[in-house]
Amino acid sequence: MKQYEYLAKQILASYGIPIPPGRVVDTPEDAEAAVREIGPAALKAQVLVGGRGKAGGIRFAQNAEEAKTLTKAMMGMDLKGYTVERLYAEGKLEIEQEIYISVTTDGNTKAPLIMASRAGGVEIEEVDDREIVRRHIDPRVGVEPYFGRELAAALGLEGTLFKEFSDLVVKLYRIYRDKDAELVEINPLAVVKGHLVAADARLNIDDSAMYRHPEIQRVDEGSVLEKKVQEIGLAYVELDGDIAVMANGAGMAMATLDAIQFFGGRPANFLDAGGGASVEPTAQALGVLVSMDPKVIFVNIFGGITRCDDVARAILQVKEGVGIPVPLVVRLVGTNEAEGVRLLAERGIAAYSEMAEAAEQAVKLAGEGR
Amino acid sequence: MKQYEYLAKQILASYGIPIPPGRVVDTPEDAEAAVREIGPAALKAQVLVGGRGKAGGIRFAQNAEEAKTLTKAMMGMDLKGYTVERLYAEGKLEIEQEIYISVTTDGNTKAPLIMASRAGGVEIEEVDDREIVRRHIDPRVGVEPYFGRELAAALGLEGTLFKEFSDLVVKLYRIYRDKDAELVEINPLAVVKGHLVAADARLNIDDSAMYRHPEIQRVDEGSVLEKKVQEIGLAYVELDGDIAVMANGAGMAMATLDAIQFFGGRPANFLDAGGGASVEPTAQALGVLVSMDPKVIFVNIFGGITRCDDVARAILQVKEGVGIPVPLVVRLVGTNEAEGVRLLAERGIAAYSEMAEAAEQAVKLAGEGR
Amino acid sequence: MAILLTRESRVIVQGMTGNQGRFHTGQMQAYGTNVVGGTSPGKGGQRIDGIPVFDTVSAAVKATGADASIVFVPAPFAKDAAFEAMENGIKLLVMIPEHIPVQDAMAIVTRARDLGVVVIGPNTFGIISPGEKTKMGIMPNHIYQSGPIGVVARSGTLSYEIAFSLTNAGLGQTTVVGMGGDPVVGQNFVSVLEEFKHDAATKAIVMVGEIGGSAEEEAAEHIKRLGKPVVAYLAGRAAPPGKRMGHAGAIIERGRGTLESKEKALTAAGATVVTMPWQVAEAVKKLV
Amino acid sequence: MAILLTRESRVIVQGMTGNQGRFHTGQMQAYGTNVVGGTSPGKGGQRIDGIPVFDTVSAAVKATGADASIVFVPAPFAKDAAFEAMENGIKLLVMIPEHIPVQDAMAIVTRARDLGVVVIGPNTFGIISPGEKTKMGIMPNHIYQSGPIGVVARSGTLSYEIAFSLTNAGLGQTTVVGMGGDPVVGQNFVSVLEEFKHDAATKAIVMVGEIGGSAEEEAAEHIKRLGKPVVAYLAGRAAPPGKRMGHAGAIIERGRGTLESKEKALTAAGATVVTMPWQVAEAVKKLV
Repeated sequence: MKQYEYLAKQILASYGIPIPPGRVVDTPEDAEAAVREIGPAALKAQVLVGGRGKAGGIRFAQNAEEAKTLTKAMMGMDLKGYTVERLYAEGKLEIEQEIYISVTTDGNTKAPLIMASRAGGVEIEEVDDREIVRRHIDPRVGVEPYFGRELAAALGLEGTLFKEFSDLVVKLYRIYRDKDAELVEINPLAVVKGHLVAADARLNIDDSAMYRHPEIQRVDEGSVLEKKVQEIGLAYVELDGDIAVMANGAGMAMATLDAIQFFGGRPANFLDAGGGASVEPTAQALGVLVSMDPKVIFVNIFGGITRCDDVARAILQVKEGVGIPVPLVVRLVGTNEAEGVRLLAERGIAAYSEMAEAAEQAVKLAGEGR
Repeated sequence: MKQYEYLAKQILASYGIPIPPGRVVDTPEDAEAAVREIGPAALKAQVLVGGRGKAGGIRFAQNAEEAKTLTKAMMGMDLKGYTVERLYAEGKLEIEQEIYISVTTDGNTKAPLIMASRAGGVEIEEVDDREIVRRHIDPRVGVEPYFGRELAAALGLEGTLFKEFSDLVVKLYRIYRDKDAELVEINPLAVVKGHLVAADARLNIDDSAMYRHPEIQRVDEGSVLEKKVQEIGLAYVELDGDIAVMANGAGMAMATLDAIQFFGGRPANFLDAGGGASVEPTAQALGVLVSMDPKVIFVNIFGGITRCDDVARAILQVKEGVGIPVPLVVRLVGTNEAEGVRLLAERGIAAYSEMAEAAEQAVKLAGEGR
Repeated sequence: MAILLTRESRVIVQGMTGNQGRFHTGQMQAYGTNVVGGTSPGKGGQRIDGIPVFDTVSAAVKATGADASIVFVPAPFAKDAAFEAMENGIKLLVMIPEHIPVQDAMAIVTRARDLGVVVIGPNTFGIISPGEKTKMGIMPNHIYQSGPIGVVARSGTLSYEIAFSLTNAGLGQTTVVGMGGDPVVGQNFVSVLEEFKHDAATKAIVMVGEIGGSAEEEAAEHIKRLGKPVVAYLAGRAAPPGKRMGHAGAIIERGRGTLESKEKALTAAGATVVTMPWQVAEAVKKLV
Repeated sequence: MAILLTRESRVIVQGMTGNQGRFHTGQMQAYGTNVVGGTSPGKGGQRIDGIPVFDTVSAAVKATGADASIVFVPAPFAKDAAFEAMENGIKLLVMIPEHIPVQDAMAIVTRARDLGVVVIGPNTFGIISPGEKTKMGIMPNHIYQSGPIGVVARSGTLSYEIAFSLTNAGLGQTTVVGMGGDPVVGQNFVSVLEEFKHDAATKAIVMVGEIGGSAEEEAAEHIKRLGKPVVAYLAGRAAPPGKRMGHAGAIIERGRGTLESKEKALTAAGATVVTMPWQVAEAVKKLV
């Protein structure tokens, strides 16, 4: 779960990491008052996408009047598909230098990975590999202060910055650990009047660990539809095609998208119905697909824990409830396959057993393909 | 640093361990009000010694009137050398069973040690070894809930108690870790109406770790003199003899006591002047010895980091300041020995070089010995 | 022959009295797994389908000599269960639950490395050795068949799809391993390939990968020295960059993790890379 | 010959620019210790008495090939310093500071065990090998002399007393080890006796113990199979039970840890037990 910048910064500050003075604002009047208080400020759109600055999501107000005008313009604007609903007014910094630092989990080594660079301020993906210092953390040892000093030395920092950076590394890792973070990133970690300040911050919390962090604010992410499906507890991502897709298991769902593309079609979404979803959530998910108004709906199930008869029942429930006004292609094999196929056949739905054939048929019905 | 029972219980409670209702009282009127509120209560002297109950430090008040009377009697009483300054009025418990549990550090295995027994309620030293379950904790792993369940199973607990005890083990270890405890002990861990309650608790915090626990209350321990010397930063323990002793290093100080006893004398105290104490604290410590009004003062120094000339200077400072009105025996060898011996000789103090001779002389001057 | 899990493995089920645990204990027994016991705190002394239930793994191991365990407890209790198993001498640990916090998974996997425990998962369908008629997992029993192919996959249903297509093509399996879909899991392609390398019965290997991470690239390095033919199929061709696809954590980062880089590395290493799941069996047939 | 610390040891000093660090670096050099560098964060690049100072142990080890380190930093920073040394390949670590929290000491010692690092201390005077003319510690240089006696002690000044009495009696030392006075330290009598056992130059061993704990009792078990004569002196005869004597943590508990039980065990194991420190040298003389 991503956190808005201002929430991430509150957490950083609670660990003693310096942040610039700032306030959340959501009306032009708010912004006016805030800038009157903190002086010239950056107005930063609180949306969960990277590269806000380039997309026009960060503007500078020299005075309260300007803050009012700019806020009027920014509130409600579309930023890479996200609507701006609030801004963070933050005291303008005279930045002397920009550093990058982050802690994340490296699945390959199964250890936390800390990355730092003196080429901060841009997305780390755009930084030359040779300018990035990468260090794995032994989870049995964690980060003692010396680790921070080694990192500071590797970056070539000296004096006050050496000391402040070393301390910050310890705190950053503590946040990563304490808060079950997937990513905690400060970029840029700005040098202002010779001292470090977290000018921008990202904090993503491990969704699976949210249950043990009542202190962390739940942040809504994604489109209305995405939120709706996520509420059912299923993984869903919107894409830009016209064939709505449901499959069970993330790998299977990905392979289903691949198969549609393979035959020349364009998937409208990714929907993992889970390894063992029962009738009700499956029907709800299917209802979502119907509401997307696609050209075709393609259900691709290999029953393991998921039982084919349950899937069939979910399909029939939707068909006979809200109705399925577009062509439906069902591929159904595995556990309780016979029963599932029979249930569908009774209501006039023929199920495929081969994934390739089913995918090809879905693409054909969408009027696409080769 | 030992914590008073009521402080220990506050910490236990903050970790979710159930404690009986209770209040600190230091006047008869307080006690009266407390018992009016919580009903029949135990009035427990808040002193830092074990075996309070047998020594009369725990009394039961059936009603408010009785509480007043008892408190009047208990306040100011002497309990194994400690003056009772406050009581803890605690709701009386209908105890069905008494369990013992503690976490401490085992220096031999260099690991935390958890001990538990169903023969609780008495000092663990008095419990038969076969009735004690001992388990070491791997500090790399800590205490996961399963460890608590294994312990509960080893004690033969079942049902609700099995579950409550398992949970409590996890919390107790967390206190031990978080609070840098040397000892955290619940004895008895009472079963009341089928549930566990920490009826009495001991918590000793590692003195060396107090600097990182501003949240833990500093508790004064020991006699006035002991506190005074401890404030200088030296280790001091009062004994019941008449030869005041100062030595450098804990081992050396112990050996000095042994030597005095060997020749038939009785040491008045243990004072470790430290491995490298400078003039000022050494002089202060010596001043304390003078104020004890002993028969003889014996200073036994083997200079390592401690410099013999510093010790000599400290002796002369005290001699020429407050004065040393009792016979003084000095043994001085090691670093800067010549200079130290010379400084003393100039002012008429002859220093010994052999510990045995010096100890024998000290005993002789005290009019003791064989 | 098989890898990691054999007929000798003495299996306990942690969380056996729950719905999932109970159901899959039955399924495992039906398949032939030597399930010697189960655990469920506070329910020790019961029997389920003739299998004794214990309060603790310690008691279960003492009574049954178990050396393998499959965990069905809810995610918040999974770390506890894993440590209980490992600290009590379990050497093969299958972690079924999904939604285990990554920090917990990291702690489990780190400790496992120190103790020499093989962890399968978390968020896995498990491991099955059809030739030995034994499994620890939740995969459907009927889709596998004994034979010379080793299969290692990241995710569940996709591997069922492929295993079943192999079976239908007359290509049975030595062992099918599900590494698990979470960001941090006990195995990687390299560690499983190394096991298959030393299994005489395994003649060819099928790798089922995904976009994201760099496990496939690392596997490629290993394949060069493997000495056995490999067919690789990778899912996620149609996934747009930067989007997370379910719990697979399939996010493409920095060139590493793209399908192109993975396929290029695997092809260069001598593996046969196919584009769609239904092409796997045919490709394997050409190799054995 | 000597144990643990030899002329080959390449020593760095952590916290070299502080008062204590600077003073004892000079003392160690004067004695003959091969001090190859020091650390002091933020002061890298300086030289002290010709010895290069580095910001980190990592840099110091890279530049000097150091394999041993002596730590002089204040107690709150000692754990950090110890881990810095161990994680950077130091294999002999002498921890001088006192007042290190026990939990920190436990973390250090536990990690050391995993990494095969020998930790002396904390709260120790260090280790000195007179025959090799090298020391890591704060003991006075002039009281030792090369010879056939191994000495292992818990506390500092008392060991000086005894080492000096040995020297005065013409009994030189192979190595004198101070285990440290804290409740949790890296060594115990058993581990040091084992080292002396395998040192051909050591003909007899002096053990300087104290009341409290059960280290002496455990040592007694080991002495039975040691094959070398042992003289033991234990301090604390006059200490009343239940009182803590300084940081030695000398508290008598449950029969274990009393002087009587220790002396009984040691005598039964064949050690010569003496009552006063000035009796040690004479007892040793009878044995060699």
